[in-house]
Amino acid sequence: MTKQELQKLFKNEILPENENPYHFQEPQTASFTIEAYNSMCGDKYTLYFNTSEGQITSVYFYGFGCALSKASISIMCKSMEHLSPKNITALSDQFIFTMDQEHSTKNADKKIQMLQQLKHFDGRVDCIKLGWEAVKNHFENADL
Amino acid sequence: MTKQELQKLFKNEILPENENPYHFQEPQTASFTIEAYNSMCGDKYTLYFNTSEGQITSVYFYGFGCALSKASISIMCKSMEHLSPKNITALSDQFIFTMDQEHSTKNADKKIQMLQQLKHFDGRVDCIKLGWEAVKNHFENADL
Amino acid sequence: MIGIVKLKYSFDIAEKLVLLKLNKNSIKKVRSHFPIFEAHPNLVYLDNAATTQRAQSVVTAQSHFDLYENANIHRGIYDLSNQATQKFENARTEIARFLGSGNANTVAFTQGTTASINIVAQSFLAPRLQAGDNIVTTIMEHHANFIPWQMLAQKYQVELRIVPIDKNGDLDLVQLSNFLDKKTKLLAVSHISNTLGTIHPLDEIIGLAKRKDIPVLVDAAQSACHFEIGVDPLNCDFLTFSGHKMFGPFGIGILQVSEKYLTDMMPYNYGGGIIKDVKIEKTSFRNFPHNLDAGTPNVSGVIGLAAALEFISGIGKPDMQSHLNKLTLYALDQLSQVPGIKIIGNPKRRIGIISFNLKNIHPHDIASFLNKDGIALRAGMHCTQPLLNAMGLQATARVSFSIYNNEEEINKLVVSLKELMRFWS
Amino acid sequence: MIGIVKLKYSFDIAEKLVLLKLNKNSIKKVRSHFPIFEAHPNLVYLDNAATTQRAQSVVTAQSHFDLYENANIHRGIYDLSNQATQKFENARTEIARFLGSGNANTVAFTQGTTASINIVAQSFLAPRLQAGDNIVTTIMEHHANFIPWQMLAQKYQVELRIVPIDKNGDLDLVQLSNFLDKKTKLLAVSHISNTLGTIHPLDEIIGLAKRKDIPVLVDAAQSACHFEIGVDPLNCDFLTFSGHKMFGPFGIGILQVSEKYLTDMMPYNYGGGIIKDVKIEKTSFRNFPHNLDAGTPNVSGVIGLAAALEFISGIGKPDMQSHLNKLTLYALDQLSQVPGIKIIGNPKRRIGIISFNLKNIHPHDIASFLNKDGIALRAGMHCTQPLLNAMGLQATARVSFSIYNNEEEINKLVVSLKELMRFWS
Ligand SMILES: Cc1ncc(COP(=O)(O)O)c(C=O)c1O
Ligand SMILES: Cc1ncc(COP(=O)(O)O)c(C=O)c1O
Repeated sequence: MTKQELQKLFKNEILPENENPYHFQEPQTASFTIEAYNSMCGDKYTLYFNTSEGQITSVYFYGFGCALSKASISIMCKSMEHLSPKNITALSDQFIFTMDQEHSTKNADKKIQMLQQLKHFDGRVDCIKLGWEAVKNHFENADL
Repeated sequence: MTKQELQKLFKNEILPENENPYHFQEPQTASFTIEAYNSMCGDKYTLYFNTSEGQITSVYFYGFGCALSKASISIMCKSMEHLSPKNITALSDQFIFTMDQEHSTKNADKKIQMLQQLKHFDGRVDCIKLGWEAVKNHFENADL
Repeated sequence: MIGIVKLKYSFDIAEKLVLLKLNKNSIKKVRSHFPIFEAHPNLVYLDNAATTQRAQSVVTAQSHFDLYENANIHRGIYDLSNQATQKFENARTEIARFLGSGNANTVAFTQGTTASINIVAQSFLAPRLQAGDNIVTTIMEHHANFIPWQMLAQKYQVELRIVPIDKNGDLDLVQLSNFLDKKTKLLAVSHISNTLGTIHPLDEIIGLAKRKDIPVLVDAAQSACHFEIGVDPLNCDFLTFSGHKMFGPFGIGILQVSEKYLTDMMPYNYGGGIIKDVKIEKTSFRNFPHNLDAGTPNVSGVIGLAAALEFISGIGKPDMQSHLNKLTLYALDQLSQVPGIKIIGNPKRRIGIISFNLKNIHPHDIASFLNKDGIALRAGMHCTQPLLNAMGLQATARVSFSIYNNEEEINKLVVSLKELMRFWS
Repeated sequence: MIGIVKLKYSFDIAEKLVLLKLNKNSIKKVRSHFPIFEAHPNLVYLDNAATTQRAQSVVTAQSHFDLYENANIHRGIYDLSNQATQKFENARTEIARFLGSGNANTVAFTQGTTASINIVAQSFLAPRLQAGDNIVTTIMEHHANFIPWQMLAQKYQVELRIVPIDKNGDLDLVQLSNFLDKKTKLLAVSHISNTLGTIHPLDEIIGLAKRKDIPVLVDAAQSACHFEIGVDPLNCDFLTFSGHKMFGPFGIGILQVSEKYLTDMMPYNYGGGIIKDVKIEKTSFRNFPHNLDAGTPNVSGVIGLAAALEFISGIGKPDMQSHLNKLTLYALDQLSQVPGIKIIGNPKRRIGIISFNLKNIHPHDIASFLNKDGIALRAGMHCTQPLLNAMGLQATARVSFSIYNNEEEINKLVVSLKELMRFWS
């Protein structure tokens, strides 16, 4: 990525998301929470899931981290609402898989697509994956 | 040392001493014994000291090791007979010191002198010092 | 057919020229000894606290040995092995001298600072701990000088006493003094903080411990390069540092032990090279430092480290220190003009390392943007999570200098940071 | 003024040429890849079991990294650090592949075989030992694969069961089988004896242990270079070897752990890089292999090791093995014609290593005399004192071969030994 590309990416995609993150607050109640923590750098978020009749009704998040991790979690939260846990597992699996592999898989969501294109972002892929990995690990280990 | 020098050294000095070592046997009795052991290579000798009225009357040795360690101990045993413990300490101190330092000190005994000239013998200085160090350590730690 | 280009044996000559005397003005031209700047002419390398760059003479010394003089040591009788053994033991003597000591037997080779500290924890401290004892360290330590004590404390039911800092980033010496008592089995403290750059007043600190006859470990990872160190000059008992933070190789470091505690050091790893006698029932071991040499030693690394110390001595620590001092002051001054910057800590004495944050911009984002301008700095917790937690911080951006850095590079840093602030807001 | 000769950055080109493809006939020309033989044209290097020589491509890969690409890893965000991290992790993947595994997370970097074995002893075995358990090893092991178990046995009141050998130098497999029982917590065995060259029948041995679900450690220090190894191909649980015995650098080695026991591996050293979370009260750690990465890793060493494995793969282990086999047979045949020689052991299968004694001449004296003819061999106990004691020997002379040795060198060896016998008698 050139400096111009980096600036464009942040200007158009990351900073807007970062400044107006989706559901960035600590809700009063939650059906369950997930911790997303990167010990290497100190980024730390709590994800708040609300469920009703097996569906995720809303996802909130709150915490501290870089623009990338925040933007990525913001996009993730939005995309996960109204999904079943099974679909969430599939979505996070697919996201992580795409980030780790040479070959890409497409995603209908334009913003997720944008994140996935950053798979070669030097040293920052962990920032982008942070929230998704926490969700993936949670649902993998949960009884669905 | 060239190959010729090595051969000459062994032919004239080491092998004769090695084949006819001085007092190379296990005596029936001894006033005290000293172990000389090099764990790196397995050389192992027992030195047998007999004393009378504070003087060393005889030194015997027995064990297994290379031609150099054996020749060196043979020369040592002979040179230590009829000395006082104090003089033995001085002699072994001086020997080790000479082997370790750049500058030489002379010794009246021709054979000891010969050994001391081997201080740069590649990788074999420990063989030459083996018996002397054992004696040095023993007398240093003993109450004289 | 094998194609091969042979690097000529006349490498020798190159080596001699590379090692040409450094003199009083060396510091100005020192950059030319670091080929990485030739390969990356626009590189502004400000991550020296993580690792310095490698001097040409170090790499040459190592690769020359590897290519033309390589052999295992440990009493080989043939020439190559003998010469390698001599080089290895000469290096030990040289390193002792570098540490102001005439006793090479105080110097053990390890993998680095982390390994050295763990060895002290296991081979010295663990056997003497009893429930009710305490270990004193500080909140400002690198994880390498914190977790080993924490783990011992947990295992042996010993109290870990952690000296706090004031808001400037200076140690609370009153508290430190109060912590030291009859049950204190070790004081472990760094010389220079790798996050704030604080220079701890070791004289005073070590004096407090010595009055109570408490052994002191000094983590000199950040100071060995520019400060006069050693268990004798510092009057401490354990001194640790890493080659790779002083122009030397990765994978090699030093543990120096004071003569007082030499015989208290037990083996760490078990294997060849540390043995007096192996019987089926029982093994007996050699003395320190040889009882730490289990396994084939990193001969080439030791030779590289010796070359690094020679390089440092050639330039001279006083010159290096004053260069770093000048750079640090200049950087503090210039950085303070960046809008929205917060420089972390304001210790009484500091050198070479500055942590900062920019308003609303996470350190990782700073690092990504500065990388595009060729500026290498570090973002994160710098292996000092207790310190950051205590200061209410999650991460910082950190610049750290070495002798090849200059004011022009600091200017570039400031320009980049200002541009980033403009871009972000 | 500083004088300096710069090694040009076009080093790059040299590197590419050096790495030119090796092909089927490579073994014949392999010597040209080892510059030491150019520097010492008369050198007959027969101490390969102690350490092999370094391949040009290995030294080039390392020094290239040190000079032009050096950076610390651990999540640096700037380009140099990123590239170093990638090289480091790619090396892990390559090494896993070399070991027949697709799972890079089975591979930890250590200082060498000795360190790897000590890590298994402390980080895996110690926490599971209870009084009354036993550990099985053999009398033929290198001290590195003997003393760690002996020390554990003493500390935890556990029985150390030592498999004996027959007069040929083969393991007593009946005894081995009898030793393995429900209380056996580990079987530790080497692949090839570094003193006798015995190739142990690992298939059979590991089969015996696996039937009783006993974890097996294989010390592959002497086999990793020429044999197909890995926890998967061998069906063992711990596999250890050293870079320096396979054309790679000192100071780097491997511990591979089977997937079954990955989560049982505890940290060894404590420090940076292995941390999940550090609180004042408690620290939590990452998983294997990262929980062994305390401290700055030896990135350059890892890169050198990867280059060594690439070199080996380029030549091909089958060719290497058959070359060594031929040499070994030739040497056994030729040596037997030296008057007064006694070749130690006559195992069913052997390769690459021959110990012998000459009548009335101590091994050290042999080594001194052969050194004058340019022949480098080792004399002593080879860190296998239990084995030598069991065979009633104090020391042996040992020759050990690698791919660059040839029959002409063995002829020289025999001529020198015969001359020595004549001289001595
Ligand atoms: C069979 C065997 N095991 C272990 C070792 C120890 O290896 P290192 O010294 O590289 O740790 C060696 C080599 O000395 C060996 O030959
Ligand atoms: C103060 C301090 N202590 C210890 C260490 C650990 O050194 P290493 O990673 O070389 O073992 C470092 C560097 O990372 C450091 O800065």
